[in-house]
Amino acid sequence: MPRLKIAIASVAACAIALAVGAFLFAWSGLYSVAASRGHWAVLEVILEFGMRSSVRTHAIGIDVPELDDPALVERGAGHFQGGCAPCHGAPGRSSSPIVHAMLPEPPDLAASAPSWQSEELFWIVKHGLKYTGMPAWASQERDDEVWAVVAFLRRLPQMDAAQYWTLASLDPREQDIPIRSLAQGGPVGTGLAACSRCHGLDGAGRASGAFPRLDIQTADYLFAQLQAYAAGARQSGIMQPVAAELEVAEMRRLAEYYAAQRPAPAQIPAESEDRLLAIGQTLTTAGLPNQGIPSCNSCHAQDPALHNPLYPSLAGQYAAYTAQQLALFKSGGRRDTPAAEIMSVIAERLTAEQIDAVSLYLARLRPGAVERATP
Amino acid sequence: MIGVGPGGFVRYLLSMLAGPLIWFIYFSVIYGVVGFGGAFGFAPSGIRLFAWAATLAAGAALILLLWYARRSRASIEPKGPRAVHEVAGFLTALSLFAVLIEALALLIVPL
Amino acid sequence: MSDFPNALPRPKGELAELEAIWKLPRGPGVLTVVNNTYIGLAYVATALLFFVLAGILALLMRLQLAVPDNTLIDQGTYNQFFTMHGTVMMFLFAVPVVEAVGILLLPQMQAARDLPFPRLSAFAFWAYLIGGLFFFGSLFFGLAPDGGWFMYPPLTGTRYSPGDNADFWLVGIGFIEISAIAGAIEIIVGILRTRAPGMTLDKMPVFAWAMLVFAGMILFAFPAVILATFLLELERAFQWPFFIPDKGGDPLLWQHLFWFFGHPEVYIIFLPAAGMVSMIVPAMTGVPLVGYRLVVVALVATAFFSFGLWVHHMFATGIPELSLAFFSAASVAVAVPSGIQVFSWIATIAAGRLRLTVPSLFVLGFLAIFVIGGLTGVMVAMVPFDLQTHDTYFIVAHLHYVLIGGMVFPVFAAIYHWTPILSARPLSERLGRWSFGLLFVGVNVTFFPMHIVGLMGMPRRVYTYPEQMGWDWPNLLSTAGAFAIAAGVLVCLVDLALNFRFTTTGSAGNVWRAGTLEWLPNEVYGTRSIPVVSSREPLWDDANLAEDVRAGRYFLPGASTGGRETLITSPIHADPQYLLQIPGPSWRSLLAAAFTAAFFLLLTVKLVVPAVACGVLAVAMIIAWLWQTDPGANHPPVDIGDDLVLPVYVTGPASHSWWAMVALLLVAASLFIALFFSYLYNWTVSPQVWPAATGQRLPVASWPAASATAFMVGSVAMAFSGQMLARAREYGDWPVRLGIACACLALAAGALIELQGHWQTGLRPAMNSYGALVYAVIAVQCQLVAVAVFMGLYTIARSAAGMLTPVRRATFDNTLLFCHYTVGQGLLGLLIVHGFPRIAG
Amino acid sequence: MEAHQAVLSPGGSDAETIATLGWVMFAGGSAIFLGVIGLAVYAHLGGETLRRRLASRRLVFVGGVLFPAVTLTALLTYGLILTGARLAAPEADALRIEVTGEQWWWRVRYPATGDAPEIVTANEIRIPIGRQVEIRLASVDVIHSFWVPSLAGKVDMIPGTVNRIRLHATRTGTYRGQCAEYCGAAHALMAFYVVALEPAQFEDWLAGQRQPAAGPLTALQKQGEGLFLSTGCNGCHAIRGTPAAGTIGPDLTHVGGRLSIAAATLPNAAASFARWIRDNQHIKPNNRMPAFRILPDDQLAALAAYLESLK
Repeated sequence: MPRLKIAIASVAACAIALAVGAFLFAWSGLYSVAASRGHWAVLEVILEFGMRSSVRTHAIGIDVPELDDPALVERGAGHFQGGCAPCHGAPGRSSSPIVHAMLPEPPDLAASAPSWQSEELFWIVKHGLKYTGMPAWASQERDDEVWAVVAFLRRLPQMDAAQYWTLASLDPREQDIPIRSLAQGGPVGTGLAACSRCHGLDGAGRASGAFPRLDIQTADYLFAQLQAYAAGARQSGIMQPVAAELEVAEMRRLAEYYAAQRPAPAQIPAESEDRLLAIGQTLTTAGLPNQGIPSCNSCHAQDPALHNPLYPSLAGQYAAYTAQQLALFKSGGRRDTPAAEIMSVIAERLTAEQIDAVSLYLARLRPGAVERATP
Repeated sequence: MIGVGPGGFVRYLLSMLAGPLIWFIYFSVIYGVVGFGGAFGFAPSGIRLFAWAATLAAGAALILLLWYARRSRASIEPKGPRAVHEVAGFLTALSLFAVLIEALALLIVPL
Repeated sequence: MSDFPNALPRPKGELAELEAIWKLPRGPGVLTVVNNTYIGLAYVATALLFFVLAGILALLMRLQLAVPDNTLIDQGTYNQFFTMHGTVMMFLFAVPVVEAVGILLLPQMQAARDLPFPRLSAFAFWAYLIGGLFFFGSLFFGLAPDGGWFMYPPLTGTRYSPGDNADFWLVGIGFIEISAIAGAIEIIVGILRTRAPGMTLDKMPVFAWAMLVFAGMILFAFPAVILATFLLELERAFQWPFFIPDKGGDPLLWQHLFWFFGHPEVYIIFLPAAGMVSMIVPAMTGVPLVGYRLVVVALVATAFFSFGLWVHHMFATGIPELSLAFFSAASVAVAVPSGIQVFSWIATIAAGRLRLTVPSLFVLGFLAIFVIGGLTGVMVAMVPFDLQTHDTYFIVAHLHYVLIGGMVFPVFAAIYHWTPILSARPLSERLGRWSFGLLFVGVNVTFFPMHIVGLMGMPRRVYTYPEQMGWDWPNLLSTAGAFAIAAGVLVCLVDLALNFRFTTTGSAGNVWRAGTLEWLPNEVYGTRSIPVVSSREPLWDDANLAEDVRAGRYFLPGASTGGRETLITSPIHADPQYLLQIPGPSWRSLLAAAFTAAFFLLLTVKLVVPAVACGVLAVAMIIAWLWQTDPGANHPPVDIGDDLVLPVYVTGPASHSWWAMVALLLVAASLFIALFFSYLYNWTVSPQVWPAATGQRLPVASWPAASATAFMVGSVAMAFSGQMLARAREYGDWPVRLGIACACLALAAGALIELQGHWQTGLRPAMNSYGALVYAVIAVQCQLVAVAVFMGLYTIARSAAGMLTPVRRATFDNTLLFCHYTVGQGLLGLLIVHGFPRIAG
Repeated sequence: MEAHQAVLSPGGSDAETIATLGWVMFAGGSAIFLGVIGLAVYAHLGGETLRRRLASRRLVFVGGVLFPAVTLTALLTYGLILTGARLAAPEADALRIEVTGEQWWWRVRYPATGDAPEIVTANEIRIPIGRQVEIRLASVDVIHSFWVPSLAGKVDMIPGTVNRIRLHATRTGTYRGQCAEYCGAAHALMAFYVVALEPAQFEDWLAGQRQPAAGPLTALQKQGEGLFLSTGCNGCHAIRGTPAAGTIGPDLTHVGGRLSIAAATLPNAAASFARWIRDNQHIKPNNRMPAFRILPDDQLAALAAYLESLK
């Protein structure tokens, strides 16, 4: 027994000595935090090992959705150009020498992404990496956006510069957007550069539904959304950084710019089931009172006389986008603005099939057209 | 001190619980016929008749049991059975009361 | 008695051996203890813990209702609170605490060394403790059920309760009910087979009678609610529409099943408490109970009539008036037996001199409160009056008068009364009087105004009420009273902390000079020797009994077989039959309980993989536990005194395990009857989803014929196997094993043929209530078959291990019984599922 | 507001019968209680001879079996006669109404009679005195229970089943009713009013209800009407006489003329409407209407003024 006691006492003494020593070392300032010299090789191996293990363990249990959707890849690419490329570089364009001097240096993702599983990439993009400068996703509620980036990263290694620019900036001829858009946009301001990269200069978004049409909305609505994004009330890791950079006056100008665009006609999806369209029409014009679902038209009226500027126009909006937003309303990813409080209550009552049906139906409507319930 | 097998036990149990068991079967029958009779397509008058018949049968069976319990009370073995007969008799009497007030319900409340 | 079975002096070392065999395990092994005193006490303590926890919820609710328009507790939390208060009080306090008192006291009252299945008691306790704590813990994560303790669908279906909360109730309570049934089987076999020699049914203590009735009622009442939770969980998890009217289900089916359990439940709680009172009153007056047999009659009659009351809770649901009248009449019939007991106590008080001790005070308080509760009970049995008071605070008042008066006061009386047999010193009379005073005043101040506020129109289960209703002053009064109750409970807990000193050697002893056997000197092994009983109060009739028992003059003064053992007697006359070797402490039953609890809880939160892992471990532990049972005739017959030589092993109907198996089969049978009722009920409500109306094709007759043949082959194979086992010396073990294997295959084939027969017609369980019920009958049959096959394989394994012989065949006998029952139920199921739609259309 | 909700202050014949039964039982019950307690006290403190007489099986038999058997049979007979009386056929001129329970409000329908159209209203039932009223009770979601204690006992509203209750008001007045079966989150806030009127007054009221809503008079009300039709209110609510024809929530055609709003939760006033529209999820959490915090103050005032004007 005394021997056991002695053993315990010695271990405790050692532990105390170590703690005191560590404190003294830290306090003395002898350790250098300089990024200029890099880590010791051994330490670097240990850090790398620790980081990889941490990511692998935390990614357990994450279910990977279907990542082949072109809309996802496009949305990821749109964000990548603004949010990731400055540090990680992009095909055909290496990152700045300033970034090269970071410790650790942000990797070239075309080369390093294939060494990770999709769920691991998701975890890194969503949560960031401590001590490396890799930030967490700005909105923790938008897993769908994070998956978009992952979908893009899966494609990145096979991409050449031309393909990349097609994806990331809408049109290969518009690689010099800042200059050209400033010229075209006139008083709109530099913010348009960021907007148009995804939504286009005409606000028509993209046919895949990766980005919504802005040309069908009123200025009031667009302005309110920009403010909600900037304040974080409408959550998005893609839109919030863009919106937060804008002055209030600039938001107003951008909203008016897009509202003034002449709406393009609706793009009719090639094939869609009649059954779904019938459900969509019912929901749009009459609702399903038995399930507590009012008609879309009761708020999002297409009749200009009844149109309420607090609510968005839905006619002609891309089906994929509408469906995705309804899914967000339903799951709680979009409910913090006063308008979202209303919509989320209704979306909760919609089934997945009803969401698809109504999105599809609305996408086929001509923007601004009047659609009334058939008695 | 010889053991008594379960056959004996079951017989004891049944002789003690016969009254309440008859009541329970009777109760299930009248509840069943009144509750479900319509679904089987029985006419209300038929249901009432059936319920009255069940009441009479249950009442008669219980009175018979009471008579039997009274008769065998004086007799036989010194320990155990006598108590069982007495308990059985009281239980039968209570069951008879329960059947009678069910008949009251049948008498007063129309179907 | 001049001639004692055993002569003095006893051999040296006999007592030391007895103590060594029964002693408490050391160190962490203490958790494996199985002695009924330890398990019983832990069981009671756990039940009291849940009583306090549910009581705290009640206090919080009373605070919210103290003033109108209060915002202390929001509606969601309040709804969880009242659901948990009711559920915990009913399932985690009331039933367990009386079961616990039974486990604690019955062996002592019958002078048995222990209950016949001590590991089963331990299993039931641990399952209850672990399951109960997790269930209660759901409150802290906002996951607690909020559908009311009665869980009426459609509110508790997935459409209106999409979260996991309702599943916690269904799975958690289903699990705890299984633990209660295990305890009930233990108690039935314990009472019928382990009484002291000479303790005929007529000399049994009233408490034992009450517990026998209690356990019998559990066998018939609990299966109904287990079935109901099973069906609702199937509906929630797989959309089988038993209760959804759009698909031919009916929400009222749930209410019938729930209250078929729920009303007897009240008496399940009350009867043991009344039994305690019938023990305490004679002890405190010093004279035998007046009208003992009438009281027994009252207990039995109550048990029966209480099964004819369930619609009593459904008077407002629109059921035909004549049906209501039947139930109204039955409600009146059940009042008579309660009257018998009340007057029996009064007559006993008149016969002797009641000493006004704390237990007496609690009994008198019980009498006053319970009579009020009984009278309001008669009032609500009147259909028109019930239509006004149903689901109002009048009912809240009534049920608390009945349950607190009828159950909590007797339990407190019991705590004060029986503490001296477990504790080195009795509880304090002074603190006890304070506790009683606070409780008595508190209960009346809390609940009497509720009668009035109920008549003023206040419904139950409301988290707030507006100011102008005039409900404010009675509610404020009730809240004040609730805190007086809390203070009374607190004083009792302080008393327990100060004075309760658990001991198995040298307890305070017979401080009340009571006459029944639990007041014999009790050690860790129970009584030193097992007396011969010739009256209801042996201690009053034989002044030297305690000394003679302690000296070892009576039966079984030592450990004859060298292990734990108790005397098995015949069920009616209590003649000694054989010596049961009972198992001692083990980790196996404890781990089995822990893994079973984990299986159910993990399933609730939908962690399927770990749940299955725990389920497999639980089964493994149960096998390991069972493997040690059925020891065979490993010891020659022993002389327990008076030249009485008893075998140490019997099989067949004389064996205690046979009795337990029969009790288990009664549970299975009542579940099946409840299922048949459900089938018939939904047909009467919605014949439009039955084959005659939908054109759904029934399987052609060859399907059920094949299935029935397979089942019968199974029975024949088992019977053959039994014959072969008896002649194993001639033919060897192979025919036995072959017979069992064939039976397993045949049973499985029978169930699968039936399943396939319906599947190939295109019928699916989620289609409508008909489909759901057909597959529910099949599912219940498949469960039985699965257990039967499992038991068959286990029996083959025993045979292979050389543990199955023509003598050592208890395992086989149980399997045989179970298989025959499975076949019987299977045939009945076929008859219903294939016959009924053909007859009724 | 003075409204009766008490079993023992009846305003209808059914409730009167039950109140009488109640008083009989309270009197009898009190006497029995005092008798039993008296006997127990006597058994403990009484004189030796009488105590000895009490200490017998005969007491148990007489007190425990005979006495309850006799009294209970008498009481049961009384109760059964009342139960049986509920089965009488409905009177020929009975007024028929349909009430549907929904989480957590009451939809009330006066069916069309002859050429008079159907009326739909909510959370308030008006009935004439001296005439039998037969109400069909249904539910669209979970089980509710229809209970107006001053008029009659309760009857459950069960999905998939139609139950019936008869009211027969004998005194004019306002009676409060409340859901008596736990029906989920806001069960506590599901009340309503029954207003019993003189027959002539009732007919006047009925005629008024048959009219479509009066058009807006002031500019503020006019603005409110416009908002009602463009903000989405019309998706769930109907106002006869306007394009609003939603059937998900209560019909608001004459909402300004009711005693309360939100199932007897708030008094009827413009301020209540404004509070309800913006804050309903705090007033009655989990109710099916979304909170319209989106409306600026001026628009909210206009909407409230419009609704209050719908007398």
